[in-house]
Amino acid sequence: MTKEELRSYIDSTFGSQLKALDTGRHDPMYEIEPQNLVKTCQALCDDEKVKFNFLCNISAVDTTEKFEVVYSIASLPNKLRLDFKFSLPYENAEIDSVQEVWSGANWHEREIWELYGINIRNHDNLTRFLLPDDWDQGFPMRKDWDAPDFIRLPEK
Amino acid sequence: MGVFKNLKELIKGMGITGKHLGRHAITIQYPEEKWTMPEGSRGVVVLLSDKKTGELNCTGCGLCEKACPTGAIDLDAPRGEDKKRVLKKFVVDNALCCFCGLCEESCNFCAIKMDTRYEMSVLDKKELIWDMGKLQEMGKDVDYVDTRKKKKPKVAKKPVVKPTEDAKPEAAAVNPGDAKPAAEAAPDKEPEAPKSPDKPAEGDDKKTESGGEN
Amino acid sequence: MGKLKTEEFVVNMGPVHPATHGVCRLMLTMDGEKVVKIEPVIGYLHRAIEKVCENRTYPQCIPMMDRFEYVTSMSTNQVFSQACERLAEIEVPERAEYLRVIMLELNRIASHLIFYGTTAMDMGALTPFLYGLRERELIIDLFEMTCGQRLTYNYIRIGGVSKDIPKEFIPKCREALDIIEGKLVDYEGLLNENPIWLIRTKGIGHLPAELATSFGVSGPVLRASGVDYDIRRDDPYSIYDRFDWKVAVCQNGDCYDRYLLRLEEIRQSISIVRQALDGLPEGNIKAKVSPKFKPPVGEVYSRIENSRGEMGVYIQSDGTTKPLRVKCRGGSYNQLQALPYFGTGGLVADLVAIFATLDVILPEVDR
Amino acid sequence: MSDNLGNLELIHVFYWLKELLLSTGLGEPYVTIVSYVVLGAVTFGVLALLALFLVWWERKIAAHIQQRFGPMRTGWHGWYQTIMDAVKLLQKEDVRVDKRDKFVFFWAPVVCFVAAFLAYVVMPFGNQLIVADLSIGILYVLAVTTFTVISLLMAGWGSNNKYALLGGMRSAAQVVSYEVPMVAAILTVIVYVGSLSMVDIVEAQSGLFINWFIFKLPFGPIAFIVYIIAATAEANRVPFDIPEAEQELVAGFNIEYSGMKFAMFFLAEFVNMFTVSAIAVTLFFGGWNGVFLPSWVWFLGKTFLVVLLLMMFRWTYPRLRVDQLMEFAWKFLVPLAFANLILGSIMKYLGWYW
Repeated sequence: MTKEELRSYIDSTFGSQLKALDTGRHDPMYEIEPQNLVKTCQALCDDEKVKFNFLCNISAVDTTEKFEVVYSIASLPNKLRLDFKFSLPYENAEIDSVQEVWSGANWHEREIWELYGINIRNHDNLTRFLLPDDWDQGFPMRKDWDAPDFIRLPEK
Repeated sequence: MGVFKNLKELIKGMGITGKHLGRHAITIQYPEEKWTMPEGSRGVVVLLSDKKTGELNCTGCGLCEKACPTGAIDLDAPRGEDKKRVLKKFVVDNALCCFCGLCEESCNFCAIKMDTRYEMSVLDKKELIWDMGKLQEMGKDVDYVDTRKKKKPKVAKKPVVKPTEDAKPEAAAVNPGDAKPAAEAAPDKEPEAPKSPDKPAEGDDKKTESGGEN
Repeated sequence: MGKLKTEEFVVNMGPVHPATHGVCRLMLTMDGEKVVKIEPVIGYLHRAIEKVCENRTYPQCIPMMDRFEYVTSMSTNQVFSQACERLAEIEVPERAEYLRVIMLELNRIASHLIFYGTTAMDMGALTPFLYGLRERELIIDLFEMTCGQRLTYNYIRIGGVSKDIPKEFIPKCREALDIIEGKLVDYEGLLNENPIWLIRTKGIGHLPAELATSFGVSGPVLRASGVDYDIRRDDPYSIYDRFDWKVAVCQNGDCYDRYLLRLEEIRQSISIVRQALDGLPEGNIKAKVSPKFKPPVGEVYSRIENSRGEMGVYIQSDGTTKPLRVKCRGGSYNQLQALPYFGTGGLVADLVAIFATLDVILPEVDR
Repeated sequence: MSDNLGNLELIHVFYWLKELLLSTGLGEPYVTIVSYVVLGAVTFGVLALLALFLVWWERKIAAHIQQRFGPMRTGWHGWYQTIMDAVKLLQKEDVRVDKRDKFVFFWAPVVCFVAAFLAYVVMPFGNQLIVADLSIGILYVLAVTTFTVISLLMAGWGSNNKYALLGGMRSAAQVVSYEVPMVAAILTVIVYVGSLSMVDIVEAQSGLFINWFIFKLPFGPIAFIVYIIAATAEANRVPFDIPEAEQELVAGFNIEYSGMKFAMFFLAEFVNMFTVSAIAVTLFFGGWNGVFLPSWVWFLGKTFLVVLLLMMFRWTYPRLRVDQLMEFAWKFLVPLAFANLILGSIMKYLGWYW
C-alpha cells in the first residue's frame, strides 16, 4: 500500500474520525477528537487492511497556547506509517490512556504526565520516573518553565 | 556423543585464547607513547595567527560565538572609531566546550581551529577557561591551510545564495582591510600544506602493522 | 515437619551495578535466587536533551543529539538531519548519501561489537569484551580520520555531511572490514558452540512476538522474536533500497537468537559498506543550507533503524530557527519497558543475560 | 633420579639448619619446637610470596590473552605491582558495615586465610621437603580446604548484605556438591596406592613420566578431568565463580570488605588455586618426580602449568548459572566419578594395569 492509497483508504474508512492535516511532512498526518482516542486507536489497530499494531512514539507539544499530543504509529505487517494528533486546552488537560491498545504506551504516557502535567485517565502506574521522586518544581517541558541555573546562550 | 563435542568446543575456545597469548599487545603505554592524532582530529580550541605578522586572524565577527551550542566562547569586539571591530576579549571555557567543531566551520577567516592536542587536564576547573593570550600561544605553531583568499569573492556574491538575513554580509563589511595581508601570506602556506598529509601517514603505518597482526 | 517458612525479599540491582550498562536500577523482588518481579527505575541519566534542543538552533541540536545515544552517534545525527531535511524538503547530494550509509553501517558494526563484548562479559567471559573493542577501534579510527572525533561525531549534518573522507579512507576501510570479517570466526569459535554459553543463553528470556510488538520493541530484539521488520527495508530512508542485503531474522526470541542475529547483522553491514564503497560517486557532499536554517512550519516524525531498534525524532517547527519541540525515541526505551513482562521467572543470572542481550543503553532511555 | 644434582635439593638447607641448632647444645624437644616454628614461618612466607606472584602472573596472563600489557609501571613488567597493591590495601581504611555481625564479620577473613595455608602442612614440595608426612595426608587436605566454605558463609552472613548472603549461600551449596566428585576422583588414585600419605602417593609414581597416575591408571585422564573441574569449583574460579559472580552479585561474599580484610580473601583465593593445582600435581603428575632438575623445581614447574590451565579456563569461558552448576555436579560429574572409581577398583582387583 503506498502513501496515496493509505490516504484514500483512511479517508474512506475512518473519514469520520480522522481528518487530514497538511502540517505533516513525509508521512500522513491526521487530527482526531480527544474523546474518541481509544476507540479510534483500537479501530486502527484492529482493521485488517492497515493493522497499525506498533506504537512508535507519543509526543506532547506545548505551543504556548495549547497542548498537542502526537501519536506516531506503524504497521509491521503492512509496512505503513501514520501520525495523528489532537489539541488540548492548557487548563486541566486530560487524555485517555491507550495502553490497552498498545502496551508500550505506558512509559510514553507517564513521561507526558510527568514532564507536561497532562493527566492520563486509566493509567495503571502514574509515578515519577525521569525526575526525582520528590520533584515539586512544576512541569519542566512546558514553555513557561525556567530553571535559574541554566547556562544561557548569548542572545542572537 | 554430546560430551565429546562439548569437550571439543571447550578446547577450541582455549585454543583461540591460547593463540592470542603469544601475540603482541595492541595497546600503547599512554604517557610514554602517544598516538599520532590524524589531521583534522578535534581537540582543544586554539586561535590561529598569521604566520608572517604573528597577529591573530580573528576579526571579531562573532560567528563562532553564535554557532557554539554550549556557549563556551565568550568574545567581545566593539567597533572602533573607523567602524572596524577590535578584538578585546576572546575566552573559551573548555569545561563547557563539547568539541563539536561548529566554531571552526563557522569561521570565514581561518581564525579558530580545533587542534589535535587533547591533553588539558588541570587540578582546578577555573584553569580550563582560556583567555586570548593562551589561545594564541596554543595556536602559534598550528599548521593550517589558508582559505581566506577563496572566501572573499564568495562573500561578495552572498546575497544570491539565499535571501535570509545572514550574518556573513555583516562580517564582510569588516573583512576587506584584514583579509589583504592574509592573501599575501597565502602563497607561503603552499609549500607547507603538502607536509600535513605525511603526518597521519606515520600513524597509519603503525596502525596497519598492529592491525595486520590481529 | 511443617513447611519451611520462606519470604520474598527486594534487591536493588543498580543504579551502580556491573551488569546494568549504565545507571539503571532494577528493583528485583526475589524468592531465593528466583526473580519474581522486576521494576525498572530510570532517570539517573536524565539530561533534558529535549528541553535543551528547544533552546538551540537546528545545526546546534546535532551535537546535542550525539549525546542522546552515544554508542551510535552517527545514527542520531542521521535521524535528526533526516527529520530536518524532510521538514524543509532538502535534496541530499548523492555522495553524501553514500557516505552516510557507509558511516551508519560502520557505526552499527561498532555497536554490535560492543554488544558482543559486553554480553559475553555479563556472562562471565571477560576476554571477548577486549576482542570486541579491539576491532571496534579500527572503525573508530576511521571515524576519527574522517570527522575528527571518536565518540560524538557531529558528522552527518542537515543536507549532507560535514567533511569529505580523506584519500586513505577507502583502502583502510576495506582493510578494516576484512579484518573484522576474519575475526568473526574467532568470535564465533569462542562462544557460538561453547556448551556453557549455550546453556546460559538457549531458551532463556523468551520474548514472544506478540508481546514484543505490543510493547513497541524493535530492531534486533524484535527480529530475533521472528518478526521480519527492518526499517531500512520496509520504510526506506537514505539509499538503503539500492543495496543487496538480507534482513536477518531468527525465530526463537531467546538470548541465543538475539546474540546470533547481531553477529549476522555485522556480516550484512559489512556487505552493505562494501557495496557502498564500490558505488561511491564523486560530487558534492552537502546541499546548500543556510547557517540560519529555518524550516517551514510543519511537523515530522522521522525514524531510522539503529543498532538498538527504531530510533525516531519528532520535530515540530514553528518557522523559526529553533525547533518548537524535539522528541527523541530510542529503541532501548521500549525494550526496557517490556523487560518486566518477560524477564521474570528465571534466576538472577538469567536476568543479567536477558538484560545484556536486550542491549539497553541508558542515555537513550533517560535522554 | 635426582642424585646427580642432590646438593641442589632445598632439604639440605633445612638439614644444615637443624645441625646448626643441635650444635648450640639445645635439648632435642626444644630443637623440634624451634625447627617446626621455623618451618611454619618459612612455609607461610613462601606461600605469601607465591600468592603475590600468582596475582601478578594472572594479571599478566589475562593481559596477554587480551592483547594488553597488564601492569607495567612498577619495575620490570610491573613485577612488584601486587606488593604495592598489598601495601596500599594495608593503608586503606577498614570500612565496616554498621549492622554487621561483629564477631563473624571480623573472623571470616582470618578463617579463610588460615584455612588456605593449613593444607601446606602435608604438601610434598620436593624430595623429603615436607613439613609433616601425616599418614592421613590427603584426607587432611580435603578436610582443611573445606574450611574455606565456612569462612565464605561467615562473610556472607556477617556482612548483613543481601548480595553477600546470596554469595555465601551459593558458595556453601557449590562446595558441598563439588566435594563429592572430587573425593571420588581422589579415591581412584588412593585405591591404587593403598595409602593416604602424600609421600607414598608421590613415591608410587616414581620413575619415568609413564608412571604418573594420569597415564598409569586405566581411567587416569577421566579422573584428572573430574578432579580439575571439581578443583576449579573448589577454588571459586571461572567458570564456577558464582559466589562472587561479578555481574550478578557485584562481588558476592566479599562485597562489604575493604582494606586488609579484602586482601586476605583475595590472597587466600590465589593460595587456594595453588593448593588445588599442587594436589593435582601430587596425585596425577608424579609430584616432585622428574629427571635432571631438583625435585622442588619439578614440583613448582608442574604446579604452575596446572595453574596456567586454571587461568586459561578463567579467561576463556563464561560462567555457569547456579542451578546448572548443581545439575552438572550431581547429574554428570558424580556418576562419572563413581563409575570411574568402581571400574578402576575392579581393574585394580583383577590386576589389569601396568
